[in-house]
Amino acid sequence: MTTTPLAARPGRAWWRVPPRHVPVLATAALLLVMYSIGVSQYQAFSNIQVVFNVFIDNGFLLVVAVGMTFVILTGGIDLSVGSVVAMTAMVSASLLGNGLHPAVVLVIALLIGPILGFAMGCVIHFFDIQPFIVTLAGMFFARGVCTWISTTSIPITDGFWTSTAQHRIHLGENFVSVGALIAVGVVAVAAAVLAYTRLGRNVYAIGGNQQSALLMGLPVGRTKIAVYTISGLCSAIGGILLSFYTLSGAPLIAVGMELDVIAAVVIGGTLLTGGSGYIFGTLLGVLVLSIIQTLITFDGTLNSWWTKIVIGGLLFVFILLQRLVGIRTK
Amino acid sequence: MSTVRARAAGITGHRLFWPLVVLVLLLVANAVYRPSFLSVELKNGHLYGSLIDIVRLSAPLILVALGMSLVIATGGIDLSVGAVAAVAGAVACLYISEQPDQNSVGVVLTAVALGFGVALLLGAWNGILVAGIGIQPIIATLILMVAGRGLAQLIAEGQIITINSGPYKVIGVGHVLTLPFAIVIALAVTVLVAVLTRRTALGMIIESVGGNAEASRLAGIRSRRITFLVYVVSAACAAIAGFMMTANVSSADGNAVGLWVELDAILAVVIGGTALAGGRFYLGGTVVGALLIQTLTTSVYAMNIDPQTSLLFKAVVVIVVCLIQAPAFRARFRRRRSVPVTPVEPVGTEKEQVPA
Amino acid sequence: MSERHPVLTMTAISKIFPGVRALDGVDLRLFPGEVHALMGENGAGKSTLIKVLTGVYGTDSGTITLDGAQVSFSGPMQATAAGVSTVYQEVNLLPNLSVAENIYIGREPRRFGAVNWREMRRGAKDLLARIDLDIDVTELLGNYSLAVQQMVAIARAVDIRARVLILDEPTSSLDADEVAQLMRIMRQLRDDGIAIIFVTHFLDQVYAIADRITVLRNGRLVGEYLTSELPQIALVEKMIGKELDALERLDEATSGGDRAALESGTPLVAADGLGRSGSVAPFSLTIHQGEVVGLAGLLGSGRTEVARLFFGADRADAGRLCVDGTPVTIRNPVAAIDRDIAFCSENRRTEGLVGELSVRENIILAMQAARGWLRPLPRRRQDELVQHWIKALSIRPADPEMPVRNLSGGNQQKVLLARWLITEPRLLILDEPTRGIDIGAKTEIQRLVAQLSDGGMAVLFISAELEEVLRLSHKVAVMRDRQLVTEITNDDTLDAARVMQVIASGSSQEGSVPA
Amino acid sequence: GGLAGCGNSDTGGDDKSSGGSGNDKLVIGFSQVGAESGWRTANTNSIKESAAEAGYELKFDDAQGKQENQIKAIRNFIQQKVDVIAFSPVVESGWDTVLKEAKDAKIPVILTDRAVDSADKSLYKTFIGSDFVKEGKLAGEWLVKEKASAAGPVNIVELQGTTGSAPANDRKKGFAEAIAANPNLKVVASQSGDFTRAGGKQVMEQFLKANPKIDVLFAHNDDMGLGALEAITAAGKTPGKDITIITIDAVKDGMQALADGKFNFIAECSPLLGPQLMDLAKKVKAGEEVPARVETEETTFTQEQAKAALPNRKY
Ligand SMILES: Nc1ncnc2c1ncn2[C@@H]1O[C@H](COP(=O)(O)OP(=O)(O)OP(=O)(O)O)[C@@H](O)[C@H]1O
Ligand SMILES: Nc1ncnc2c1ncn2[C@@H]1O[C@H](COP(=O)(O)OP(=O)(O)OP(=O)(O)O)[C@@H](O)[C@H]1O
Ligand SMILES: [Mg+2]
Ligand SMILES: [Mg+2]
Repeated sequence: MTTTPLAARPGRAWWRVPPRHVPVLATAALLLVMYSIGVSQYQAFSNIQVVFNVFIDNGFLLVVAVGMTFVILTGGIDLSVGSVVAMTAMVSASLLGNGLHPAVVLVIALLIGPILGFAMGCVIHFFDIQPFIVTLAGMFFARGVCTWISTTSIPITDGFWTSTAQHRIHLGENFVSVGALIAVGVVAVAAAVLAYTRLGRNVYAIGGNQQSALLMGLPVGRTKIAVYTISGLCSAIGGILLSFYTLSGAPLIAVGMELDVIAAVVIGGTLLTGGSGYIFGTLLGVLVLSIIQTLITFDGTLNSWWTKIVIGGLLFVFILLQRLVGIRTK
Repeated sequence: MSTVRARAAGITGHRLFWPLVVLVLLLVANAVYRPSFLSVELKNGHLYGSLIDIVRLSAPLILVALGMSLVIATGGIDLSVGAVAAVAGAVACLYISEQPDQNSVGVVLTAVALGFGVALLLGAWNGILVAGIGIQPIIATLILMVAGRGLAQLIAEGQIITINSGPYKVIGVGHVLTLPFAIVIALAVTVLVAVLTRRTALGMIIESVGGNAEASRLAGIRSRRITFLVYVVSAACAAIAGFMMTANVSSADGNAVGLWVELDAILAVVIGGTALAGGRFYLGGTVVGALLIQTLTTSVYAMNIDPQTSLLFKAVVVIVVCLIQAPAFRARFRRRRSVPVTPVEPVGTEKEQVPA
Repeated sequence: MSERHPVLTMTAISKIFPGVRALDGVDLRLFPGEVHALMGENGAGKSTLIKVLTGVYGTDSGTITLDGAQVSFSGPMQATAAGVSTVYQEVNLLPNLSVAENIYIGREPRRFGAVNWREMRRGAKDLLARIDLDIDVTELLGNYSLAVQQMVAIARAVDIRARVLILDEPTSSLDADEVAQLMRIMRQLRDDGIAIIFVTHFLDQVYAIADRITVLRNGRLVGEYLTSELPQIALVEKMIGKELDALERLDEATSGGDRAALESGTPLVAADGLGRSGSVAPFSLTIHQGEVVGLAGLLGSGRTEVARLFFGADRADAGRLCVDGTPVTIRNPVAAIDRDIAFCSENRRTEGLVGELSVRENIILAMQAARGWLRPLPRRRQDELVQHWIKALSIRPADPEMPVRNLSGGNQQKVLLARWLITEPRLLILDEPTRGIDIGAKTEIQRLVAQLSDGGMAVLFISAELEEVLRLSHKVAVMRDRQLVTEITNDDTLDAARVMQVIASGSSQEGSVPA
Repeated sequence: GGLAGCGNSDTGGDDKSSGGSGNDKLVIGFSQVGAESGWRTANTNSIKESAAEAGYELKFDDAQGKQENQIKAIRNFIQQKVDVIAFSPVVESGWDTVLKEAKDAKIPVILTDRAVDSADKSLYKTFIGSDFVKEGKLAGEWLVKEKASAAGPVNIVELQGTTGSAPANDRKKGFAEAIAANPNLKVVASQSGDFTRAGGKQVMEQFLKANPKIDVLFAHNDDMGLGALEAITAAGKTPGKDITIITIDAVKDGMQALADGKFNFIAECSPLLGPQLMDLAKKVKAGEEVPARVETEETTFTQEQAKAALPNRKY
């Protein structure tokens, strides 16, 4: 006897979009709306370069947000990212200042982030301590390393660094920076890893239900350690991009960045409890934050406090619409 | 003998044992560095000393963390507490600064009521976003975290409002019965929250919502209402903390009041043993966590640790606390203790086996 | 025969949880090509033994050998790799992933190193077709009913080509059809030489398939027996540790009462065209005071949905509900509880219990919610109530302060039941209340339902076990394709075959059943 | 749009201005560090008011203390083709890339408040503002003079600004350089009070307990000094007498304390850059030669001077 009732599932006939994609699509649509508002209000907004600038200016944020997406997808959180970014930039700047070869510096800089991430992942997994507290300690630690290296900002004058930083890749009249391209590359790689590798799928599995994932024989510990390592690596790349971007290492740079990053990930539709979300969403989240900021700069009439209030307000309007669209299609 | 052992196991197994050990160690380290650290004297009828400072300075953090405990227990998080504290403080100070007689108790009471009212509104706003519209708590409260700071600055137009009001100042630096008034307030609010949650069913209901919201709904709990409520309570606690912080220096600085207090508060809650995922919460643990954090800050000043390395010092202490607090960590450094076992009824000795 | 070597032996296994000795020197032997039933009351230690075997828990003492070599798995991952595939008691899958992924995660088909999604979907579809489950494999697993999830879990475990297959209560939420499918597959695997450990509380399933039985009681081994040599009665006695006599005399207790008396007067609750689009078609159903109404239907036929509409767990968008003859709007559970309606949901883990809270807190939760937070139930009263129900339902361990998540599955179910019983509702909706409960406790619960209905309580009873429904209810409503197709009065002539026929045909000529 | 409601009404006017230099109305893009202190707000207000008075259009951006935000803002100013870009750098280093873009777009850049460390001086036209090192130095020099006759060692405690921030670094440096002149002057404790009153008070409380004899307090800004006042009073000492207090900034509350005899000396750091900035912007735009460095007058105040200056103090 076959059970026909199971097949009968009304309400999905013409509307081919799977419900779980709706939040991301809604976010994309809203982003477009915001962009059009900008274009209609300010003429210069329609320059393609404005779009490119978004990537140039937020490349490091994007990369770090990608790493954070991995962590949040497992239901964890990584508060150390901002400090690790700063630490990477500081270490690079000070090593370059000491005359080390840029290639060596690059390797060292790209190693310390993942090592710290790996260590935090191990503590989280083996000692079963909440990620929040472990990564908060990591945040203090990395920031401490920054001020310990120097309390003043260290300029980078190395040839490789400056030429990479100032190299413009022209696309027609407009240009992007190397950093922006790297960021886009990281996004693409990360999206592929999440969608097409076992590691990526295990990340979702752990976020869905860690206990179940364990019982299903998935490598929970390894995956958990891996995501913090990945986040550390992304922060390190972000730190390098930031050092390209500012050509210096400053002890107080990227303070509070972790909140921006978490916000971007969550706005992009990833659930903070884990198990659901996409890299593409994170990209959108970063774009939303930066469009909000661009709108405010273009406006140029808001004073300091109104700036904050308006950022909050725009964020609210955005989240509200996103949520309403989500509910409607449910 | 065995009862002594059992009792010792009971004590070391207690959730608060290890954070308290670290707290004591920090105090001892301070005392070694400077023996007078532990001394408490009576000056002009006021208790005076570093220990008193620590408790007094942690009062605002305790308040904020209490509210945060409840929010976290429901599985949420409130990033806006710092901003709410700033707004409440700014409103109160603004009102006082505009009155001809700043020393009138009536004026101060009105000011506090105003600030408190505004904070409740902000809390309700958070509550509506989370419980009503269903926005993820971290984002919902992030909105107010950003905008609230702006609001606080807007109120003061970017300036620091300086007031000169005796009664208001009492909130921050006054004394009752030789004790700093701030400590008394923190104690009172702690007791109040404890009574409200533990003498009524509220605590269990909050834990139930945090533990499994859907199951709670099906058990007839109005989960949304509870969620809404905790955000309002959190804002209320933040407001009192805001009054304390502004009264402490008789001025409201929209920028500095409660800056990063949300992180400290969350840290205090987590050190206290409450899980960020929601569920069981421990108010006592939260208070210990807050004291620990303030002790850490004060130690940096008292032991004159170079500001350049003070963050590293903090990182080390936080790591130590969380490591030794983790049962899994201690388990690796300890022989397995025999566990008291409830006797099971004996099963008949028949043990049969059949051939393969 | 003695040249056969066990594929798996567990010797003198002990496991101690804080305060509970869950296993005490238990032995288990498993031979290739046999189905080995692991039996015992709720909390006897069956699931724990399985988890010790697969490395979820470490042992306190004892050895495990697999194929003659001593092993000690650090976790399910190693166990799976060594050829031990397990379906744990509570459905342990990932609601946030698609059905196909749930089946293949951890061993996804790959192409050029990348997960091959198309292949995965195709494989999943084929696999599910083998157990007659025709569902959209790209849909999130969480959108399916518990029973479907259980089937998916089985499909996953079965597809992992293992030497040892462990099924911990796989049938507790399945209908007769699905059980039959499962049996068929188990036989097939057994014939392929796979060793199967099978845990269930259904004795007839044990006798239908098991070759050998190991009985546990209170964490200790009672013995190992050949099924053919152990009569049912003896098995039950070994499980509960005492002579049984009361168990079989249940039927007298039920279906008593006078139908005419029941149906006179206004119904306690009446659904009038109640429905929810995309969930259940509008239906009408009346339940009188003291009446037990059974809901019968296949897996996914919409029984749970009907129950949820009565309780306001989902909001109805058509029709109305009358309580005591007056129309009421029940938008949420609070409103339903106000009308003295109680709902014991089928998925105790996600919709029932709050794992972190204690047994006591879980039991008083609904009652406390109804009183409001300001009026806490006095502690003395709590303890009284909780003690009473722990005893009445023999919840073990009888420690009211134990976090409920540490209880065995069956005992958790009893806690959930106790929660609603103490609210003394007028209408009690029971969705699979006996899921995973041992026979002793099951008869106890059935007796209780009969008793309550005699005392005037109305009960809406949903169970995958048709016999149970028939035994208890005065009236059976049959669901099919998310529609309520007919109601049949349960008199002495009604039997399971008859109801199955109605379910299958979907026609309601059975209206002519002698009334 | 969401912005229209909150800003002012002439957002539509952007379109005119984006045509660039053809228009007669000068457009200045200004990126401010933030609004982290009363001093900063006074600075912002001065610039806004002067722009309004001069009839220039000001595109104001608040970077909220982040260098990243400032770089973004400058990029957006370039896109909008403003006539002049001005900004108060959050930190010294790291501006070359974006300033090069501005240069390529032929938009002159003016630094306000503090300098950048670019090797390429052609990246900006001029610098206008205060010199944090000099402020520290002024404070230190006054102290050296004041305590010249001191026989024994003079114990100084220092309240630093936010660790790693430019003013904190520079004021510490300037002060240290100045007091090196007198070996009797010794900094016995130095901690960060984060530029806030609460921070200043909290740190001072511990200083007072840890050091039995404190002769001088040097605070990197008025606010920390004001916070420390309360701690000193609470400890039963008289500020200004038992402990000599030196601060920097000279905001109104600080001047009041100075006039009341609670502070002893303030080195001013004037926030009123607006008029000078507008003047420079106009010159730069017209292609006139401007000095590479325009320093605002750094005054200092003693108690008497404060009494005289206080009545017409606006911020
Ligand atoms: N994690 C745990 N912590 C403490 N006690 C536990 C834990 N898991 C199980 N127990 C206890 O161990 C005993 C055996 O439980 P187990 O789950 O093995 O029973 P079971 O035989 O599977 O019962 P059921 O038929 O109800 O599923 C029970 O008394 C249970 O309360
Ligand atoms: N074919 C299907 N596709 C998607 N979801 C389904 C399907 N069938 C059932 N479900 C989901 O499963 C849940 C329970 O279904 P339903 O009420 O039909 O179960 P039931 O009749 O109680 O049967 P049982 O409990 O025996 O599985 C519902 O939330 C429903 O949305
Ligand atoms: Mg079990
Ligand atoms: Mg069901």
